[in-house]
Amino acid sequence: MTSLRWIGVIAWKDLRAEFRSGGRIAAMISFSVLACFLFSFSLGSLVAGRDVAAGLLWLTVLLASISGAGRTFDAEEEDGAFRHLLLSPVSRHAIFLGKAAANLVPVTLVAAFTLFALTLFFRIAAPGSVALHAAILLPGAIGLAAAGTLFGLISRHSSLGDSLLPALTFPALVPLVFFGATASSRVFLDRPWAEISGPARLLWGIAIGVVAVGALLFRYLTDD
Amino acid sequence: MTSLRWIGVIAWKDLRAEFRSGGRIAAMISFSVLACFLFSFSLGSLVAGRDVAAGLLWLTVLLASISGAGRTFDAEEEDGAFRHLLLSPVSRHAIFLGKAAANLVPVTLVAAFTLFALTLFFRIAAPGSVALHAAILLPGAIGLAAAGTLFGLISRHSSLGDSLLPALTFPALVPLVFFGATASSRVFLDRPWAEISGPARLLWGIAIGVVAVGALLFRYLTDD
Amino acid sequence: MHAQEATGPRHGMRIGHGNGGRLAYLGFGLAAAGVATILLVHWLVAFWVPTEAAQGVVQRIFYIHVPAAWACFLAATVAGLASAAYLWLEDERGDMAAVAAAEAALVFGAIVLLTGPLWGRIAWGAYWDWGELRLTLTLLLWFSYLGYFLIRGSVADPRKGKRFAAVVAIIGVLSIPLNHVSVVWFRSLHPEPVVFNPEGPSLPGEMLATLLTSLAGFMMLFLGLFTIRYVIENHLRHRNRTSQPDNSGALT
Amino acid sequence: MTLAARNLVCSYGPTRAVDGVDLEVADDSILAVFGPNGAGKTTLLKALSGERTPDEGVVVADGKAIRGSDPEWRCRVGLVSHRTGLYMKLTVMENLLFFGVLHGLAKAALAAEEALAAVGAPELARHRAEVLSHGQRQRVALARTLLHDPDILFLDEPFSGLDPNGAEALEAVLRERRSPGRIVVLVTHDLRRGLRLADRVVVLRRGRKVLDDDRAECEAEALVGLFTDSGSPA
Amino acid sequence: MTLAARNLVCSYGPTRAVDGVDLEVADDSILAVFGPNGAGKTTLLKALSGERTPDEGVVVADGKAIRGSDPEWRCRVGLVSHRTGLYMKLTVMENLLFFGVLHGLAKAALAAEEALAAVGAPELARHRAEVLSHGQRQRVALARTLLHDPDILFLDEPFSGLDPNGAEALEAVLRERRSPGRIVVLVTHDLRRGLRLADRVVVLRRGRKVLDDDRAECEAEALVGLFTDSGSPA
Ligand code: HEM
Ligand SMILES: Nc1ncnc2c1ncn2[C@@H]1O[C@H](COP(=O)(O)OP(=O)(O)OP(=O)(O)O)[C@@H](O)[C@H]1O
Ligand SMILES: Nc1ncnc2c1ncn2[C@@H]1O[C@H](COP(=O)(O)OP(=O)(O)OP(=O)(O)O)[C@@H](O)[C@H]1O
Ligand SMILES: [Mg+2]
Ligand SMILES: [Mg+2]
Repeated sequence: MTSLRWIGVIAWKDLRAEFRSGGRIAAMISFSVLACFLFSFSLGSLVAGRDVAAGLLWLTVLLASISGAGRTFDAEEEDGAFRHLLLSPVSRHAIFLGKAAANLVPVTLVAAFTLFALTLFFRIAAPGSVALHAAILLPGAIGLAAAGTLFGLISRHSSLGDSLLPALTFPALVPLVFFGATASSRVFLDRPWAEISGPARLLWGIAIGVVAVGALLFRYLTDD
Repeated sequence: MTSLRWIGVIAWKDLRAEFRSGGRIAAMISFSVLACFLFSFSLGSLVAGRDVAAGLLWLTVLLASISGAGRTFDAEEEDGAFRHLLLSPVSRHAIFLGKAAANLVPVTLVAAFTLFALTLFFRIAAPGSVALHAAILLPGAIGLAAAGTLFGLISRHSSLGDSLLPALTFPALVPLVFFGATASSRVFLDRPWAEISGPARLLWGIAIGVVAVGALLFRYLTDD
Repeated sequence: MHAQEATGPRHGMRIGHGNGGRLAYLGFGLAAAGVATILLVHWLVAFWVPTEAAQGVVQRIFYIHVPAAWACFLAATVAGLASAAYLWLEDERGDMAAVAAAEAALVFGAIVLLTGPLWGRIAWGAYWDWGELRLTLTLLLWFSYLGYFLIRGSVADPRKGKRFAAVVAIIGVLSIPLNHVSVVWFRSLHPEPVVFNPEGPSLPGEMLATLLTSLAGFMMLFLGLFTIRYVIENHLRHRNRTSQPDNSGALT
Repeated sequence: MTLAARNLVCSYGPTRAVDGVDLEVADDSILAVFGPNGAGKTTLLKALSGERTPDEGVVVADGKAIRGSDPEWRCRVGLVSHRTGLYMKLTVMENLLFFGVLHGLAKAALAAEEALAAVGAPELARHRAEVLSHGQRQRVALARTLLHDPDILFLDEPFSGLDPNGAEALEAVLRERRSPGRIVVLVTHDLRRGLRLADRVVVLRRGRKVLDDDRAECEAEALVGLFTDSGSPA
Repeated sequence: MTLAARNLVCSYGPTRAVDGVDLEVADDSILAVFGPNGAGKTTLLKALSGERTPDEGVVVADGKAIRGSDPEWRCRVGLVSHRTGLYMKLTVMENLLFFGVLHGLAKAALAAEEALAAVGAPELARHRAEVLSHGQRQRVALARTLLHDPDILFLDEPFSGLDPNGAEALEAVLRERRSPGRIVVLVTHDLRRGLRLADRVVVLRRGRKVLDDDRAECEAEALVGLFTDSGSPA
């Protein structure tokens, strides 16, 4: 119970600072617009939108969320606040989950927006069922938000940031993006649920795995 | 003369710190690998590599450099060093040019690396002359590095953060990327120099323009 | 809010309240004349000008679309120049003018971005085409003026915010030349210049006359809006300054 | 409550920042830790507060070895460090409320107001941390530390940046809070003030304890004599 | 050399941090600036050093209005601020060399070694800034400021974090450097030390000057009396 409360208040704090700044999410979305525009500019005439939309969707969401996640711990380090957060009675899990939850909001928004922008840019008339897209993007967003939180911590923490660890976080996401793109492309091509449920379940599995691993690892990354 | 010396020593300082921490270059390059992998995954079977490589090349370099630009001023702000840099007798131009020069290294590395990765992933047998590619990517990288330096400073001070970068850099960068992709695609298709020299010259013009405008405006971004 | 205004002549405030009133009237007059002219153009478009042969009735959007685009460019240019002046001379008036012009650029840009797609839906069968450099550049220009206002509010020190915004406005202008030549240099759907081309206007007389009338209307409207907005901005800053207790020392 | 350290060792790579320190803090008392720059005072505090697991030795509170990860322990600890630990984008009140809720305070808002008043900065509540001056931030950091009324206070140069009145206020707070069940470990370079407040004095040099004595036995001038080789990290 | 301010005003938005200050620093002298937290001392230094263009008023050096962008002016200025301004990833020597070269010093390495010795930290040269303790960093920051032998020193709480020996060393440096053609503006909350060093004393409160007097006329206790509303910025 208290754990939930902690997660909530940490997420609240992060989101508050985020929204205070007014347009950070709007700006993150503009990153996705830029990507979509460039995609359609360089590919639009060569391929049919439905064939490529899934790959581009996941690529854009991945890039946007990683580039946003790098800043997750900036506010914490601006004047050493993270140290005090770690010294408070809050459990490490709750810190990780709270920060990941705060990250989830922009990632989800970017995912939704990119989906919308891609169907627009590539003029995909029947982009498939929105509910199915959501069922696939949601675990993806959860996984990316959690991975982004870890990535942010690693690249921020000076002793770890010096290593190649941050670079290694990216490839770790390949399975997530791979299955996500596979599933999404089937939704774009209007395949039946039977063909989608497999990768969708897998995605949920991966997402939960990433969150669990993150919550576990977080302790070791933060303890001195 | 002193100006050159200043530029040199500032770039040296940035690169030295960069290579000691190493995180940013590694992250940018793994970002580019991942992008190339995803592109080939979602497009590989649909299109011929040579047709799309130019667009993807510029797209990746642009996104990677935007996502890296936000970190340009991190070391400067870690404990308020920038203030002392500004208070030293170094001219604002030299500071800008020095930092842009330091930025040029990761951007160029990413460009070279992405070119290599794309030809590999898309199995482009004859990707055109390396010298010609360089003649086009170099001005592109210069423009991106300069714009990244200018806007990195803005995003550093704005609560909107890095995510604001794309929105602000759009008008400056779209022409660059547009002409760059046009020229690169001609190189990939092995067109003669006559067809390439036009956009290449334009690219150099834009790059020099961005550097000049950046050096001019930087003063106003830093003066209190 | 902006203590700089108190410095005397160099920092603006020449246009005090008395003057501001007169300027405001001028602004309202210009805006009203602009609106009247644009209404007249609507009448002309509806009842006078001949229908263009190839495109039919939709082409009549032309008389709003094109002057609005030019007004948008003009506003953007004014914003850029005023921003440059602000940075160069450190004159507060430059910033106020830039704010006024940037807002006008947003307004006229919105008109272009609404009329263009409506026209395109019928002329090209699609609202938008992302492969089209002009459309994209216009949209981005509009975004960068949105950024202009976002950035002002997002920096802790308002002086820095103003300078950052000024830089954004200046960079934004740089894309206008490319926007203009984009349709000539690159094969595209969007029509090439019909008025400002080397061979002179390639329009029938009535069309040109209507276009020019509309253009005059939009220019007046721009000047009017610009003036009104400038006076308001000036007033707001003046009021903020005087309403502030003399020794506000620090916070609270 | 009592706090003790037995043979503490903390290293950064080859540097032994704290090199076999034993100490004891009696209940209801203030321990002042002095020492030249780089002596290991900050590192010692990190070990005592459980923030850093020592490489050797243990920290014992009330007869039991502490574990930094134990929430109960962390509830009892308050820390002021070299950096303020504020979120610059949040207001002062939001900063305090956040930490109050993390500590499970029922009336966080009230506690926050009281803490701000105690450090003499009640009117800062609505301002964002980023617009505060150095000393104002330091006051807010102090308020954050006092917020949950910790039993054990670790103060690392808490007077830095405070104006004389602020420093007075802090001294008053420390004196007032002094009571059975509570202790304070105070690191400061202001020997006079430290001696005024402390019951016991420890001097570190190069990670080792070179003095551990009753306050009454110490004189500022004599203490400085123990600081030789100051600033040398090895 | 002389430095003077006429009717300086510096605002952050609606906050007038410095609100019409006039002051004068005579050649070969040290001016101490005191005041409660949030009084505007740091902001005043920013205006005097040309780092920030004042919203009103001018800063006059040797009879000429200064321009912050003038490289000659910047060559003559040295500044210590609340933050150390070091590059954490560079070694101490690299930090110093970097600033030395920026200032066009012919023998930057030699100057760096001398400056480090002056602040009593010669053995830190090869360490990265990130591994230093708080006070060690502060010493290096002082060394960086002294490196190019500036005519005008602006010191914003330079004693913070320094151990007593370090503070002594700094006092000695300031006394020793004192000579015609040079001035020091010192902001500190350590009234005793400030009074010991200064020739003239200015007290700010809420951005306004409430005292400007000869050192001899001032007493620490009386000065604190002027700080009423301390910490309270309104
Ligand atoms: C879909 C969004 C559209 C946007 C954002 C847009 C934007 C613009 C802009 C910015 C200009 C001014 C360019 C300059 O003078 O340099 C312009 C001019 C013009 N537009 Fe569009 N346009 C759009 C759609 C259309 C469509 C669908 C048509 C007609 C088929 C059209 C016809 C014209 C014409 C005839 C001009 C005048 C060209 C000249 O004389 O310079 N536009 N448009
Ligand atoms: N992160 C670190 N990595 C490596 N060495 C460190 C690190 N932090 C501190 N040290 C070293 O450990 C020693 C003790 O540092 P510590 O910060 O504990 O000193 P201190 O007594 O607090 O000094 P000060 O009075 O300057 O604050 C110093 O020699 C310092 O160089
Ligand atoms: N960046 C800023 N934005 C807005 N207000 C600010 C900013 N910096 C300082 N202030 C305000 O200006 C006033 C003066 O600040 P300043 O830092 O000059 O005080 P100071 O005298 O140096 O205080 P201290 O002794 O605490 O260092 C304070 O009320 C502070 O809140
Ligand atoms: Mg310390
Ligand atoms: Mg200060």
